[in-house]
Amino acid sequence: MQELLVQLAVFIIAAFLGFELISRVPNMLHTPLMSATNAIHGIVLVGAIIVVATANDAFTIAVGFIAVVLGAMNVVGGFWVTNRMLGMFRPPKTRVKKRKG
Amino acid sequence: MQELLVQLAVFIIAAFLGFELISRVPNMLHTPLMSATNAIHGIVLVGAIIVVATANDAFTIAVGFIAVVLGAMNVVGGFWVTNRMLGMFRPPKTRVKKRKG
Amino acid sequence: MQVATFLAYLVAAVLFVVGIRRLRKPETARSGNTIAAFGMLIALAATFLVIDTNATSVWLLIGGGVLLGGVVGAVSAQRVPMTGMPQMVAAFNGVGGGCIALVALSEFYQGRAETWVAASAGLLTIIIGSVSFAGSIVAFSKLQEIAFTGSVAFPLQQVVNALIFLGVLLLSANVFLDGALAEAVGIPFLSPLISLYILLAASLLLGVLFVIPIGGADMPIVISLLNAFTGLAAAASGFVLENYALLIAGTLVGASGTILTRQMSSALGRPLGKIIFAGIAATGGKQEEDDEEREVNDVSAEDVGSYLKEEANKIVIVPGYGLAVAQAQSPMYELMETLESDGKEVLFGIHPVAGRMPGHMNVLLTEAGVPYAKLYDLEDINPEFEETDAVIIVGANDVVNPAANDEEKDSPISGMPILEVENAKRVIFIKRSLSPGFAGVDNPLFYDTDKTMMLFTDAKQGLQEVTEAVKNA
Amino acid sequence: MQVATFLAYLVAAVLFVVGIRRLRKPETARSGNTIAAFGMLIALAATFLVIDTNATSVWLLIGGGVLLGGVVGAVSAQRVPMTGMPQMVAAFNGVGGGCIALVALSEFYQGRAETWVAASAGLLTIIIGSVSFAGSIVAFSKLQEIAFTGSVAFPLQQVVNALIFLGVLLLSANVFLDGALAEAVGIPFLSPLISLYILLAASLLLGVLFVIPIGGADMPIVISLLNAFTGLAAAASGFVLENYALLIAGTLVGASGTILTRQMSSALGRPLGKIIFAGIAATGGKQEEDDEEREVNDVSAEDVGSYLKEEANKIVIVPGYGLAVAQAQSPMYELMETLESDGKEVLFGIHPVAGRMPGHMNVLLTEAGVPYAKLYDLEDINPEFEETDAVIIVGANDVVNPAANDEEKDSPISGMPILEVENAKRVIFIKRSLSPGFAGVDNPLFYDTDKTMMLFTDAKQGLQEVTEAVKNA
Ligand SMILES: NC(=O)c1ccc[n+]([C@@H]2O[C@H](COP(=O)([O-])OP(=O)(O)OC[C@H]3O[C@@H](n4cnc5c(N)ncnc54)[C@H](OP(=O)(O)O)[C@@H]3O)[C@@H](O)[C@H]2O)c1
Ligand SMILES: NC(=O)c1ccc[n+]([C@@H]2O[C@H](COP(=O)([O-])OP(=O)(O)OC[C@H]3O[C@@H](n4cnc5c(N)ncnc54)[C@H](OP(=O)(O)O)[C@@H]3O)[C@@H](O)[C@H]2O)c1
Repeated sequence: MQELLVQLAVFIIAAFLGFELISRVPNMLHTPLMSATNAIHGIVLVGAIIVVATANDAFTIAVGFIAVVLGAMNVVGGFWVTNRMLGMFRPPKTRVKKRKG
Repeated sequence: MQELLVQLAVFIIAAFLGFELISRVPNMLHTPLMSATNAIHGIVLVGAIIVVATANDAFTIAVGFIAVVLGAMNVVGGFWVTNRMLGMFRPPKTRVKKRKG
Repeated sequence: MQVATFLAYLVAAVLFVVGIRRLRKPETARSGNTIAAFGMLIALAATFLVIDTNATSVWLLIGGGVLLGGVVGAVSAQRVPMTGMPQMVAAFNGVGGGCIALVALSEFYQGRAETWVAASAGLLTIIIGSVSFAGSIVAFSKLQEIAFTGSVAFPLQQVVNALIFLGVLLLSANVFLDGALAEAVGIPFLSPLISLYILLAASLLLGVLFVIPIGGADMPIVISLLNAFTGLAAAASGFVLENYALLIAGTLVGASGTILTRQMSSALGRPLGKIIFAGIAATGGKQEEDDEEREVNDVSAEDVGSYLKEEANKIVIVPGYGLAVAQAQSPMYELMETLESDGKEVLFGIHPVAGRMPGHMNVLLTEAGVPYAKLYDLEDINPEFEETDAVIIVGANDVVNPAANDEEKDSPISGMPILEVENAKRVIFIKRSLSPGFAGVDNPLFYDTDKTMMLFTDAKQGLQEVTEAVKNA
Repeated sequence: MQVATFLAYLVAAVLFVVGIRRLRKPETARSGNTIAAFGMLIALAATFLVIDTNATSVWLLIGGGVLLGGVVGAVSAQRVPMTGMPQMVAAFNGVGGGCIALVALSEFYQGRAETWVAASAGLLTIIIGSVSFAGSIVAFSKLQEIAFTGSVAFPLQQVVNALIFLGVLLLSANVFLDGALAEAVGIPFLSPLISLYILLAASLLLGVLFVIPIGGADMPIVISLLNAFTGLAAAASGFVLENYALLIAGTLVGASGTILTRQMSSALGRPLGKIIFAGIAATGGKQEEDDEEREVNDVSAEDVGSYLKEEANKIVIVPGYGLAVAQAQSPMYELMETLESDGKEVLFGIHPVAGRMPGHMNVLLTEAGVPYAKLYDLEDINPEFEETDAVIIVGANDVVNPAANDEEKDSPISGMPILEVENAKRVIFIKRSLSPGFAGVDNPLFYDTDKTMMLFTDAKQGLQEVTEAVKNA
């Protein structure tokens, strides 16, 4: 019970943190940001690996294996594609404010 | 051990949350904000109450009692004074942008 | 060992947070992504540490699976063209949702979801994960134009959705009550496990039905929402597996994804509720086409060149999706240089949703070498049009379409703020035909023969010709 | 019961977060404070639920203590004048630090700090709590001008501090090792408990020595820093007591307090490192006073009135601490009205640290009815001075003192951005004498007889007279 309560506490604080983290991101970063957070939830791969490692029957092994493949795609592809996108945003040489006067 | 690790996790996430929460507060709110967070750490009163409630000897009772008094001052005075300060910030009737053109 | 793993997970979570923080600014975004990826590596390494098995077969399976998925992911990510990014993200999100649904399924199969917490969190994981999987695949198909393009509607759609949702609830209750519900109503063959399979199928169907009525223009928002869903599913499975890495990372993605979705939908001027619950009420435009030929002011590159040279001083260039298709960013840069060497003032007006992904135009133009300082946002450029002599619109339509302001007609772009090019003295379109853009809404500006010049050609060729014409005029 | 308490603590933590969020905007700030206070109420109520005692004496003690402390806190909070707010906050912060140090002490006394985690967190709590307590009391005394005013320095200060800090470390180690350290070096009477008492005293001394060299102008920053310290101590005691309310709330305050401190110090233009490690190198100004009489342009209210009436069109009013002392906000409002009815343009230039607390001037002026739109920030007003005919400076000095820009002299206000009133055509001071302000730095503008008019009088009276003079001129 105590364990569950603590998990709940972690969940709530982390949710607030998530909300706060994304405050007013510039428009042009929406896609990379979506893509990067998408890669982060690829952490589910951890769960899939544990399933395979602790599986005792063929069905679970099969399901787990598919899950591992899918999870790995999510992680690797997600970070990779984000990196490619962000490579397009070359650092501006002189970041002068747009308005002249 | 597990308990401690989880506490550490909570501590770290909460610290990030705290950092994120105060991002670019307008100058004029610095004092009330300081005062309100000051009142919030008055939560130590909870600790002081538990000390008195579980004390077995005179010394602890005395120390705990002083702690309760100090903690209560922190909580009540803190929120009270913040409220008074913020009462001064009357909501602007028309919050037009300062610049005329 | 357990302690080391926990600490590693915590470090990973911190790196995720730091990474997301850095993703908020263009200057630091790329390093943010790298930091988050590094966190992931740590989390995975720590997981290998706790695997308590000596069976090589298990290691082979895991290693093989990771390798297979990783290679497929990396290759697709490397190959996809820039314009295909949104559907790529949709696909990766979908597989993540599928992964987490399968993990939860196997927990039930192995009888591990014993407590009520584990059971309810597990059911939630299966439902959300499947919806996210199926929805993402549909979104992918739409954007890739494989299937379901446009807004697919059928009669009684809402009723069907509601019924399926009810079914999902009942099946969940049955699983939760260990089959007691099915027995009570006299269908004992509906064992918990069979219920689970049906639940999975029903959730997938729900995901499909959720996304098909939504038009392609709203897909980026839907993908972002499904991304938040997958994060939430990961968090729920963190409860089941008592795994803090999943719990924290999933929650972060779920929460930040929710906010991001809201921000995106407000940037595109499309309230989330409208997107989800209405779809787009059958895209008009395309079909409505009144066959009557309407007159346009069809001009040559020379006409454009001499107008620019002789009568225009302040020129605004508005790029759109066609620029990306024609890969015409370098010719555009040259036109800018030529005009500037003639002493003209040249600005770029960048609409937030020009192109097919947020930031699309910024990416292309900075790639071509246009300085940041010349790229003006919607709010910054609109006041400038009043004093502009010529607006050159290259391969764009929706973002300058005044039909968005027409309150009487309900079109897919109604209410979207647009670049108000009609305030300029002259409007020059460079595109191949009169066909409308992504949203399929005809543009009344095409037919304003006094103000508008239409240069019908490919963007790259057109820009090159105009540059020549300016030089020679 | 335990579950209910935990959930209540969680709700309290959420309310704290929501409260702090709302404190970021003036419109919602007050409700944010109320929400946080409500959270505290819930946390306290939940604590009463877990108290496992029937002894009325315990209940009486707790109730009596809370009542006593609460009444003292409320009465002081209600009575303190607006100008005394900073020291009030310092006092409340101090008592909080003292409370938490005593709690940790009693944990040791009762032998509860058994594990190494509890012991180290407990020691940290005692040290930080005591430093915060003593430091806050010193800050209070400085601001209230009871003692330690100005920057108190003595020889070898840094060395003494370092030695005490070393002592604190050694004592902590001795407690941690259960007295083994003292035995090893042959002073066995230094039992863990006695070490603790000495530790407490040494930490208090450290707190005093930390704050006394710092000048009064930097006190708000120091108070904010000590506030963050107390939060951190609360978090540490959360580890000892395994109490998530203390842990979360303390961490939130510790972290947000740290950021707030940095923001305040950058707003005041004073790097944190400089404040802490240098104190202010003996405030010059006051002593340097060269007795030589320097000439000033001493004027009457009538002179000011006729200048304003006849030669000034654009007028900027700069209020300072003296306005608050004289309670002259209403006369100031009337002067504004009078000038505006004559067709003049009147603006207010508000320096971020004018007065004695952030937002001091905004509070006073909006109280008097001056519309928000007329209050200009530092950055917004500075470009306006070029075209300003007259700046009326009411009871301010530091915030308009060009000595801040003098790079050769190191004064307490060096580097602070100021209101550049010297760019205006005329500068009119309304103050009682030539005495400098808070920082004690003389103002060269006083002696610029061409540009400056000095109206030596109380702010309230002066403003009233000037208003009359404008009406009659
Ligand atoms: N940015 C995002 O995040 C995002 C994501 C998804 C959807 N969208 C949607 O995409 C649309 C973007 O608007 P937009 O104005 O940039 O584009 P658009 O309205 O889709 O118009 C693109 C135009 O480019 C022309 N074109 C295509 N290939 C060309 C070529 N090779 N040379 C010259 N012209 C060419 C087409 O006309 P011709 O065929 O006559 O040449 C078409 O009218 C909006 O509706 C937006 O909601 C945006
Ligand atoms: N805002 C904050 O958060 C804060 C907090 C702590 C410290 N501070 C410091 O406080 C200072 C604020 O600068 P400031 O320019 O507002 O004030 P100041 O530099 O302290 O000057 C106040 C002036 O008001 C005059 N005065 C006092 N009573 C008066 C009365 N009844 N009528 C007319 N004049 C009167 C005094 O001169 P006479 O005696 O000649 O009349 C004095 O020169 C800065 O140094 C700042 O760093 C600010």
